[in-house]
Amino acid sequence: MTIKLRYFAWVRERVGKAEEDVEVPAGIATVGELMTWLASRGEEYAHAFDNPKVIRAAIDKTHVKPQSPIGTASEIAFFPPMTGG
Amino acid sequence: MTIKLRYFAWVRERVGKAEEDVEVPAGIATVGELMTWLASRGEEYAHAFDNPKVIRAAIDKTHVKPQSPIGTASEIAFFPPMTGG
Amino acid sequence: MITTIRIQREPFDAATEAKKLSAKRTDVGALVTFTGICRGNEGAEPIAALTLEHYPGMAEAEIERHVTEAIERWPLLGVTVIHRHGRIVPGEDIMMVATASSHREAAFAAAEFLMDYLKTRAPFWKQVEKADGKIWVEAKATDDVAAGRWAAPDKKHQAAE
Amino acid sequence: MITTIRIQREPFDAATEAKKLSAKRTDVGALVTFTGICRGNEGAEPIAALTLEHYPGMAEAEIERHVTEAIERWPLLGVTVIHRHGRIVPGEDIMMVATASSHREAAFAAAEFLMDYLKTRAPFWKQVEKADGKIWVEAKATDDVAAGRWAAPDKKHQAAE
Repeated sequence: MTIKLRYFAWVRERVGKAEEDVEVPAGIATVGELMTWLASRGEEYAHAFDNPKVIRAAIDKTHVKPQSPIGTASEIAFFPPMTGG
Repeated sequence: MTIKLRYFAWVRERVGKAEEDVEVPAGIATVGELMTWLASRGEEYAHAFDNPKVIRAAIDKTHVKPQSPIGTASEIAFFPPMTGG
Repeated sequence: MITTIRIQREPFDAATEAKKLSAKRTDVGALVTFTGICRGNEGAEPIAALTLEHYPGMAEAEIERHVTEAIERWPLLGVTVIHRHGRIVPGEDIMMVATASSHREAAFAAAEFLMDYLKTRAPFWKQVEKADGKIWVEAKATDDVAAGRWAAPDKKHQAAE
Repeated sequence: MITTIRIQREPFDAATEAKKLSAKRTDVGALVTFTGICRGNEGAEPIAALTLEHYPGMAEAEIERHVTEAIERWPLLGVTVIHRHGRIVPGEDIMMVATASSHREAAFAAAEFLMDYLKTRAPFWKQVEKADGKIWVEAKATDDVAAGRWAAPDKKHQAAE
């Protein structure tokens, strides 16, 4: 399953890119599992996802929790807690 | 003791004047007693002060309660609950 | 600290007044402006205008007392209160409160505090012109409740006496 | 109901935008405007500017969702939310929320609700330029607490899970 991943703020800086298309391995069912798998993809990812508790996620532009299923997501975004306003 | 009395809004309309200097009889110690005495001064006063519970008072431009002593007040105002803002 | 308190017959421009609180400074992070506007109806009935009577001298003193209390309670950088008196037609601004602070919590809280107190403690009285005559607006019990929420615990007891 | 949601790089004029909510109508009695302004310091350190990154598409959707919720919860007559992105220097406006209603309670509550949610849920991230480099602003726990107070009782339980 190919999913577009998007990164914002310091997650983007650490990963080194703003977005990428990723082939998610079978067996990765939740957003949290996706983060764990991403952290294993290399030093920059390990750095970005070393503390998944502080990373927020959105599936198709809607906030989701780590335990949320990936389902048929076409776009998943990872970012730090928001600081707008 | 001569005190300047001021009336606002419908209290002013009922009394028929905005202010007057009044010689307050000895024995009138509180704002509430003053209202009772005023109510006895004629039909227009009786109408204005027939329900003293809804009338607010100020001594020298500071809110006071009916049980507040008149003391050395130089100006006492009577008016309905405020509706500004 | 910029403090402006004005009671006037003339219209004012709320935007211009609010902007003064943050102009030429970089410590203001939050600016809250409340504008009270004359509506075209009171209850279900249309009104032609309202007339605001006030107690000169006491009105200024009451507003100043509450502005001072707001400054003591919240870290404010500026406060503006302007209240008109006289005849005001629907669509015109009646009054405004603007509060400036580094952060939004203080600006919001102080603006609401000042509004609740102005409604219940500042000596102004509204009379509306309806088709069948001029009527004094009645005070709302909900305004007293709103003002009560700002009382300090020891003052609440006092107020209940 | 007038609803305006804009995310833009360009500056805006908060006063002009707010006035649109009450212009040419006589049912608005209360107009609350919040303006978030870029401060010249972050903590004790001076900053040269801040840069706001956002998630295009999601930012609009999140704001719209919360504006819709505000309209459902309070009797509003108009809502405006404008949020800038890109580089902003101290003294410039970052964002604004304006709410119009017949009465002040709804206008204040809706403006505070929208601000609390924008702070914690709208996908914007602030980076400040300090003397020793660019730093991402950290989210404040107090903002989460502020947003939590608006949760419905059944949602509070959910949030605590």
